[in-house]
Amino acid sequence: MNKNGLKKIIEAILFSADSPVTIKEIVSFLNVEKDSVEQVLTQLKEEYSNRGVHLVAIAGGYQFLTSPDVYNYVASFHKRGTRNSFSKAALETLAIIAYRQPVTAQEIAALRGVQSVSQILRNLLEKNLIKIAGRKDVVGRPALYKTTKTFLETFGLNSLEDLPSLEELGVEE
Amino acid sequence: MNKNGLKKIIEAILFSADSPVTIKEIVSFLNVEKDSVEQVLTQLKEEYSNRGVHLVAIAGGYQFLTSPDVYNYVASFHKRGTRNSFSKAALETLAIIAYRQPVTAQEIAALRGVQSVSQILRNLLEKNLIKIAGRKDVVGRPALYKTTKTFLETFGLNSLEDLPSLEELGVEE
Amino acid sequence: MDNFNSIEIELDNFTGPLDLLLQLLKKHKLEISDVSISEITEKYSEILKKMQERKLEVAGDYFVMASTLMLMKAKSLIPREKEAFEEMKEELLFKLEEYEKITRQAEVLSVFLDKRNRMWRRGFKEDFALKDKGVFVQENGGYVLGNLYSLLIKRLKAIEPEIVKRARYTMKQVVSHIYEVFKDKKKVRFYEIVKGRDKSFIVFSFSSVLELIKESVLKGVQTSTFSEIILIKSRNYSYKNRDKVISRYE
Repeated sequence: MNKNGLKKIIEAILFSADSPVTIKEIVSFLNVEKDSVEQVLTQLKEEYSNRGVHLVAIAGGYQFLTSPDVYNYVASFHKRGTRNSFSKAALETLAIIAYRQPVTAQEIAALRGVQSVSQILRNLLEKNLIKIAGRKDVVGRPALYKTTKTFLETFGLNSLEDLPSLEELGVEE
Repeated sequence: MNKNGLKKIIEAILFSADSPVTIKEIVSFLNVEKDSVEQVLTQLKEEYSNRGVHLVAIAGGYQFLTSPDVYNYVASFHKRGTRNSFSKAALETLAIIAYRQPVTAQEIAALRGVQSVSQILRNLLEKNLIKIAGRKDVVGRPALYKTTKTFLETFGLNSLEDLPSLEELGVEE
Repeated sequence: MDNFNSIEIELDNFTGPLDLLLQLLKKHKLEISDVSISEITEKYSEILKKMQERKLEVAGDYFVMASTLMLMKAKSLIPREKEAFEEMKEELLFKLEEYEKITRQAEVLSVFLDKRNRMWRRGFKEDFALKDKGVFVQENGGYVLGNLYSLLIKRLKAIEPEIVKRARYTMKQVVSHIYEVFKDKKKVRFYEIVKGRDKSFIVFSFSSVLELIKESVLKGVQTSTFSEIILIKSRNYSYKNRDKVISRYE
């Protein structure tokens, strides 16, 4: 397979997928060198950088997404207004899980100064934004919560490392 | 709006639409000359002509589609995903087996409120997601079903203990 | 006392008592100290009152905080409780600081979300895979299953609590009932066996009948696929020997 052929295939795969595709998936599917896949991706990213559609690194993979600068037009063309939105309480809960994972429901409730967060957790679980990842080895073996890949996708993060630290936010730890 | 801006918008609209978009729709939405929309479409068609994705005139409109020469790759790439895709009936059946194992086909059918689950069970056995683990000591000695290691892997579970309890799910036992 | 109408604090927009307290402190540029604790307590309670007047559902959490503040206020007035007051203050400050960090982190998420929400993924997907679109199991497979299971249980509980718990009937009871029905009859409609019974009884009867047919105790006749099942005594039916058959059921 020549370089241009590879590029076409990868472009078409990424284009037709409805969620991010990882380098690993492409490598194992096409049985090619990781290097050449990475090169193609870099090239594609570059080629699309000034178009209405961008190639974005997200949730550990790559995905074509419309460029943010034409957002208003696209949104009003499709007559789709509000997208994913969260209550402040849900965002706080997600922030706690994202920054401190794995955490228990009790820890989240204590940090937020409320008695119970079970309703919010159920909601986030339903949306596949968080998952139960094991149990804490204490009495009652409470569930430990972590964020999911869907969380990364929803918030446009490539990995949890994209989240700025408190220090970067100008807050003393 | 300059030409490049217009091109970006049209490109993003076509990309994000789930069906072909007509020139008329674009013209009336953006309130621009038909000529300039046609020019942009011709240009986009040209720019994508040698890519993995083509701009195709279809059903009276325009739509981005993967290029026919990479179709086979794209199709087989996406077919891999179906391995982890289940019908709701299959998922319900798996849920019952996971939570109540070992269970008989009859018990599963009773819980699901259906007459028979044998077709689904055969399917799940084939996929190695469940196994027969002994027989119940009653008349007819019906098979007892349990989940397998493949089941745990497929559902991203470390052990059966990772399944959320009914309490966590907000149901009283 | 402040005129509450002028407060831009949204009464129904707190995520919890810490949020309310933090907004209050910021709004009035107050710090938690023995001098200001009385004022803080007053303002906090006043907002709670307003919330109740507006018939907003005020969770118990808010009252726990109110009583904490009142206790601190009381301690601040008694010289020998000074140390206890300081301890409580430290604890509350720590909680507030931690909470403030979380609000900053939540803001970060909100910024990321905003940017992501400005991008659209492709809406159209050529159907390369199955026609019948299945549920795709992602990382949350366990939860997907758990959720389905809990829905099943809820659904069943609504119509038939017994199946969920331990069934009210045993196969033995049901089979024995079937023997009784056939005692003086040769032919019985399935409906007669389950007449006036609940769903779990029907389920058990149906499977018992299938077993009995297999054992040639009964014969089943159906004129068409969904028509009524007519049951006829078969060669192995013997009312006298019924206990032997029944005992084989659980």
